[in-house]
Amino acid sequence: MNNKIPNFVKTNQFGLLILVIVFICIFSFSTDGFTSRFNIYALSRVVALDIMIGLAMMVVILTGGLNLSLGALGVSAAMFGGWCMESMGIPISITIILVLAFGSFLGWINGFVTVRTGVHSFIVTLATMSIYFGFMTLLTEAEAFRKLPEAFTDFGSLKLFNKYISPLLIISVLTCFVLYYIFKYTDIGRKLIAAGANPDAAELSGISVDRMFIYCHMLSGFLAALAGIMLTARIGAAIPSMAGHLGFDWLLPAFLAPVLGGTLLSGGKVTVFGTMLGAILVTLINNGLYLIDVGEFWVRFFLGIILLGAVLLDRAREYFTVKNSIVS
Amino acid sequence: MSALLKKDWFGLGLVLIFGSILISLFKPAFISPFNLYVLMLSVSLMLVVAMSQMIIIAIGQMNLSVGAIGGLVAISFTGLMEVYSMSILPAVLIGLLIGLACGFINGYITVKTGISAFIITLATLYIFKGMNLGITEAQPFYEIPEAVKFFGNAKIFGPIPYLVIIPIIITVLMWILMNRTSLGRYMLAYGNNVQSSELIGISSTKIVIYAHVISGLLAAIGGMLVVCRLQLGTPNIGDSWLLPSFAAPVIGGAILAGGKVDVIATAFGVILVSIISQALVIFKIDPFFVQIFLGFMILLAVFINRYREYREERRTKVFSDE
Amino acid sequence: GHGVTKVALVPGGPHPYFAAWEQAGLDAVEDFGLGKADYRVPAEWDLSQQNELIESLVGQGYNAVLVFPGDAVGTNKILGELDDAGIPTAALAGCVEQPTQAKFCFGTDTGHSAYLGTKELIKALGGKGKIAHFTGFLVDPNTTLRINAVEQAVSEAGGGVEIIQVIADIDAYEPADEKINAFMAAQGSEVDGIVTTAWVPAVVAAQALTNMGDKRIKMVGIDHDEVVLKAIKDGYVHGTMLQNPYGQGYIGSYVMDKVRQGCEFKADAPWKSTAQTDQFIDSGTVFVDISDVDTYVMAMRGISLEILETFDSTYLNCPS
Amino acid sequence: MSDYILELSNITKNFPGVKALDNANFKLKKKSIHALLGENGAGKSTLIKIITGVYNQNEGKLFLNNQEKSFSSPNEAMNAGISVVHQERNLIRRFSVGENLMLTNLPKNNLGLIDYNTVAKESKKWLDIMELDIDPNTIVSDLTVAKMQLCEIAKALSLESKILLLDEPTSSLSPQDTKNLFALLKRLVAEQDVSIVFVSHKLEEVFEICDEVTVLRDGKNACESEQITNLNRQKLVKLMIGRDEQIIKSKKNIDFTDESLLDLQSINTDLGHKNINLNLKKGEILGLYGLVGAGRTELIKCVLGLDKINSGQILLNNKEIKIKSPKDALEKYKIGYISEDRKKEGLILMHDVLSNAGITVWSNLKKILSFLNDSIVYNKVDPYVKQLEVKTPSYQQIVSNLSGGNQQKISVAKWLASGTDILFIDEPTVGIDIKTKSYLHELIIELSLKGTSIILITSDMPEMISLADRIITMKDFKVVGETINNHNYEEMSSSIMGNIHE
Ligand SMILES: Nc1ncnc2c1ncn2[C@@H]1O[C@H](COP(=O)(O)OP(=O)(O)OP(=O)(O)O)[C@@H](O)[C@H]1O
Ligand SMILES: Nc1ncnc2c1ncn2[C@@H]1O[C@H](COP(=O)(O)OP(=O)(O)OP(=O)(O)O)[C@@H](O)[C@H]1O
Ligand SMILES: [Mg+2]
Ligand SMILES: [Mg+2]
Repeated sequence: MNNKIPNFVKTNQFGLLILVIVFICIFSFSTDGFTSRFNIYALSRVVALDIMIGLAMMVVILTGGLNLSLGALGVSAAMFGGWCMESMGIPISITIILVLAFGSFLGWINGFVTVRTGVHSFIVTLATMSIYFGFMTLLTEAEAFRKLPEAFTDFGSLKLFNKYISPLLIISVLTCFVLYYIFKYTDIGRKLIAAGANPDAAELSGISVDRMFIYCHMLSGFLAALAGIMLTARIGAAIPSMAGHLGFDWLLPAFLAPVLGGTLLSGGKVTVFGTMLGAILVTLINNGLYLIDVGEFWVRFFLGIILLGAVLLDRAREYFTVKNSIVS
Repeated sequence: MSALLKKDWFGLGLVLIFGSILISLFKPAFISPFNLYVLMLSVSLMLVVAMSQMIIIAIGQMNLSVGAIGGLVAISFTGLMEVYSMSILPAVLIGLLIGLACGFINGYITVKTGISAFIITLATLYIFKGMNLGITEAQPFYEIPEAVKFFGNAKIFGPIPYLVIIPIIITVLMWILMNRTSLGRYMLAYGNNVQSSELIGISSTKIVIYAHVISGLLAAIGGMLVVCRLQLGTPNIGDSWLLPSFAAPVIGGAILAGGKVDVIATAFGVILVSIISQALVIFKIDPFFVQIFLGFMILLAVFINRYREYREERRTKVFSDE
Repeated sequence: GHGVTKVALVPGGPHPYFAAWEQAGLDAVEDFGLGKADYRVPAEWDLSQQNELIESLVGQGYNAVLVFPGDAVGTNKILGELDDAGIPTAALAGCVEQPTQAKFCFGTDTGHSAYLGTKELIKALGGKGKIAHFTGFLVDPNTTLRINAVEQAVSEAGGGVEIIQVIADIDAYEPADEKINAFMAAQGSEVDGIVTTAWVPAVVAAQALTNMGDKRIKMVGIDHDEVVLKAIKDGYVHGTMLQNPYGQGYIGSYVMDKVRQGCEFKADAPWKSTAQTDQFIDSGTVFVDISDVDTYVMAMRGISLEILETFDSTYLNCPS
Repeated sequence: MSDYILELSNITKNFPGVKALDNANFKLKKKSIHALLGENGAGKSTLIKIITGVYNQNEGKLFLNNQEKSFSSPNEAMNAGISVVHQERNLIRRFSVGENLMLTNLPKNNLGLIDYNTVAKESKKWLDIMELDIDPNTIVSDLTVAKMQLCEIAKALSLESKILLLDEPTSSLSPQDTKNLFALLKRLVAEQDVSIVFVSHKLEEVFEICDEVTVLRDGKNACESEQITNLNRQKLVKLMIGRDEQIIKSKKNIDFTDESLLDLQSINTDLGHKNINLNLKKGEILGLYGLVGAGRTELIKCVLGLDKINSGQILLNNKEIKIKSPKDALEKYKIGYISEDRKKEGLILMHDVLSNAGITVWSNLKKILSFLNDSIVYNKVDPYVKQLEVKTPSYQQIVSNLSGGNQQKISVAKWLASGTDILFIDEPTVGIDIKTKSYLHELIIELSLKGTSIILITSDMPEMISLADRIITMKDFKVVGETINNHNYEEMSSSIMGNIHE
């Protein structure tokens, strides 16, 4: 058998990594500001959030479903956190725990309704998106919480590593490692993947699929809430509109990262680091396009073209590696 | 009777009838001619959009770019008339051509690369919307010929607007396509099981491209109808299509994994969604409650239509295995 | 000693309202000798997109930023960071909430504008009638300000006026069309006046009244969309609350240059106060109706010139 | 000029990591029924797919009526007069039977629209020829597996092709259905000059209807167009597996007066089972025989908690138990189930061999903090995978790339690894080659000797009689008889069939 090509090279992650490096080179040479400290710091914050949002979507895509309520859920959790800190005076650490629990709870609702009613998660989360967001607006009357403890908001603008990197990025990368560990090296992670890949077979093999699906939704809620906290720290306030109307602004990065990262939309496959690289790639391109000055009105156009190019290249890479692994 | 019970649209039809009776008992204004006119208008527009998504759901894919195509065509259509003083007919034809081209691009790339349409249309969503913004720089076009305005505003007789003509024709044609032509049946077969239909000898290339082209054309028609209705071509047309375009077919019993859509039930789904959002206005729901109500109504609508399919739908995935 | 001023004028997202900023910036470069005054638009209406754009602009060497806050609270963080980096900023067209490191807010007091518009409507109705209020996204803090301002104007009318319905979250054309028409169908015969406090609802409501041919219902819109202006001329809309985007861009760029040259705001500058900030300069809000709809551009220019002429002496202490 | 209607020479086909066909030859004579045989993974289906244009060969030529051809799509092959029943089911489940039969050539009215009356009429014709009593308007998903398979054959016939390729067409048919089918095939050959390629693992069938035999082993020809008259069962088996067949019989002595291990008492279910009583002794192989559709699979699923039991009780070691789910069954009561539908319910096709074989043991193997890695799983499952001689390039191979037989071995291996006390085995050898079949039989017996109690569902009478200790017969969701097995085929089969037809 032919094993000249190392396994890592065959993966989607490798293709992404190459693309990321290529774009870093292009942008560093063709623009002034790209490698400036300010820009890299700014990038690190944006990437941090996009990774977290992407992961939150990824764990539901794992089940073959989608979580449209992601943004609404994240904002609701963030607003809950703002309320805890500002109105209730609850200390930061406890607030964070409460918010993560709250996010998991909203995720549990998504999962429970999906599993128990048999209605597809696409529709369930379409509805809960409206419901969560509606309740959030109703309860907060669209008022922001902006008198947050300074220790908390300062964390969002803290600069590490010679002022190049935001601590938020470290949280996201750590989360990636934890998730990678869970999916690769634990019983529960394997069961989540198996349940997502073929629910019937998994069920008959003694896995409680319903429970696994609910776990995935809870994990999604947890990660979305974490993203909500991170965004709150970054903008220094909990704001109802921080993910746009109905939390929609989060949906595109949420899809882009895992999808570029090679997560299978039909479920049963996760690529934690692929999602991370996907988020990095999108952020890089977006930032680079602004710097290159294609004219902001055309940014989306070029972003689309590059995305298309990236997935086509990846397909070409796959084709090439498969062809080379054929025995002759 | 039992044959009727099996139809996807039957349950929805009952819900619609009882719902409407209930609403008009509380608010007689609901069945006033003007309200019916308004209802028909909003149904007409969404109908075309829902059909545009439905045909892609039929083959087990998703088209995230329906709104972007609709928007691009809408501003091209008005732009041609305003900037190049083109007359209506050629502008319509070019609009359709753009829709066709966008759909072709989606379908061609999807089928030739084997990459999920979700991803391809996510990328083309950016491209089409980016072109839209690049061309308009976010400025609307206002110079709409009177004939177009008339079409968007006038009534044939009673409360029936001209604007329903095209959507009704499209719905009928779509019914025929999905139920009485080989092409439509092959699309459903393909949506049911890609591998089987390839083994049977159905050409994926043809099916996928046709479905996307039809979807593109319908999105284009939707975009131009919205222009008639709004009487201006703004770059935002299509921005709000995505969710309703899925909601209506799914409420109508479509299975997102593909192979099962019902044209009549989808139309009923559109009507139901329109009635719900109208009812929220008619009953003067506090704006702070509107979202919450909407969410629960969507869930309720799906439950009502879904309950009997509990087992089948339980674990169907959005995307079939690639 | 401060180098040339390069101003970036950044709206919240693509929107026709801001289009005048582009020319205003170019004219400011011409008239005041700035290095640059560029109109740079985020690809989407999204706070994060706007932040990303602004961050990349700093990378490109812009050293002053005029921004329509993507969020009245959320935008403060980045403005603070820019200020820390020695880049002066100001809120343009809409304000950020205090505390803020933005130098000032130059624009329209959104709440006040809604209040004035409602007053005009009530006047047109002769002090009594039923009115409806159409406005934008609920989660935009400005929306709450507008809702409250309309309520306040109504309560000051002394019982004769009643708000029968508020419709919100209609910042997109199609849902706006659907909901406003549904409203007309259900309450059209009951309602006497309509006040709109966001661009899209104003356009759609004006169009609906035009389509219906209804001149009984009095409507006061907002902003200068062609549809609204035409409806005023045709008599379907009573009037509109105009803002002054050109003046905002033109004068804003000028002031940023001054600030960069070391000018300080006077301690006793006659700031106005709004619900959001007490460092507010009104860029001018005027109500136009059929009588002055054709000449409002001149009127606006007059206001702008007046502000510009007295700006230095009123607000600034400049090193000589 | 030769009288071969179809000829393939020196065909080679590569898949990533696998050489499925290696210089294989195949010649089909006019008006003959030609058996294509070989172990699982020998390359039979691949050859069929090359003939029908699903795959393109890497090397080699294909001649149709002495003319070189190459089909780039199934359509082209179809138009050239080749019809096929693939090993996998290829009906559109949400369509009616009639529409499925006519799908490639739907009749139109003069407006160009599909005429469903003609669809029903035309398809009825082919259903009648197959002696199938099915309304053409029935939706396919409402059919039993056996009926689906028959419909698929009817569909192939409806093309009226001169070449008919049948890839394991009888795998889920009852003996009666198989007999009817064979009569029909013989008639087609005699009356309509059809030539047939027949793939099967059941050698009795091959001897019953085939004229010539080609055997593949590891993608190469083990024999080519041999006359059936020159062969006997032993020779054929030797060609296929390279050694003689071993006949296995259980020679245990079960004391049927012992206490039962598992006891179902007057079970009534949601699915329609009426008053089911059965008991399973320790170490026993209890056969559950019935014609397809008798409700055996469904009974087991109810026991596993997947469907509702309305009344009655389940006793394990004389204690009443309530099984809520397969997880419950596995973890609390050590009961496992090997599904009859390996693709849908048995395996996760997109995952690799290791995670499929290990899925049932993860819970047991996990360490602190639920830690688990590949090597822990590997150590546990490797002996079983080795024992079953699963043919796979590595543990990382994706299961869907294995041949059907090897897939089945994996779905057995995972339950062996889990070490359950009670195992429900549902149609374990459908589509399994002789060699593996005897391994599996050995294994089942060995398991029961080691104390595992087994309920064996099979529609294969010889298999039932060689393995079971006691045979319970079901019909229409009821138990209709119970016989202690004396391993005498004639006696047992007539007694069982007697129970069914009484
Ligand atoms: N699409 C594919 N990709 C990779 N390998 C494949 C593919 N299809 C078949 N193979 C491999 O090719 C070999 C031949 O498979 P094939 O399905 O032809 O066997 P078969 O003789 O039909 O077996 P069975 O009796 O189990 O059906 C096997 O090793 C199988 O794993
Ligand atoms: N004649 C029939 N017509 C329609 N459906 C039937 C018929 N007989 C059985 N069924 C249903 O078909 C489904 C499939 O039955 P299946 O063949 O799996 O039964 P089984 O006895 O478990 O099979 P097997 O004997 O192969 O294990 C069951 O849900 C059963 O209720
Ligand atoms: Mg095979
Ligand atoms: Mg069965």
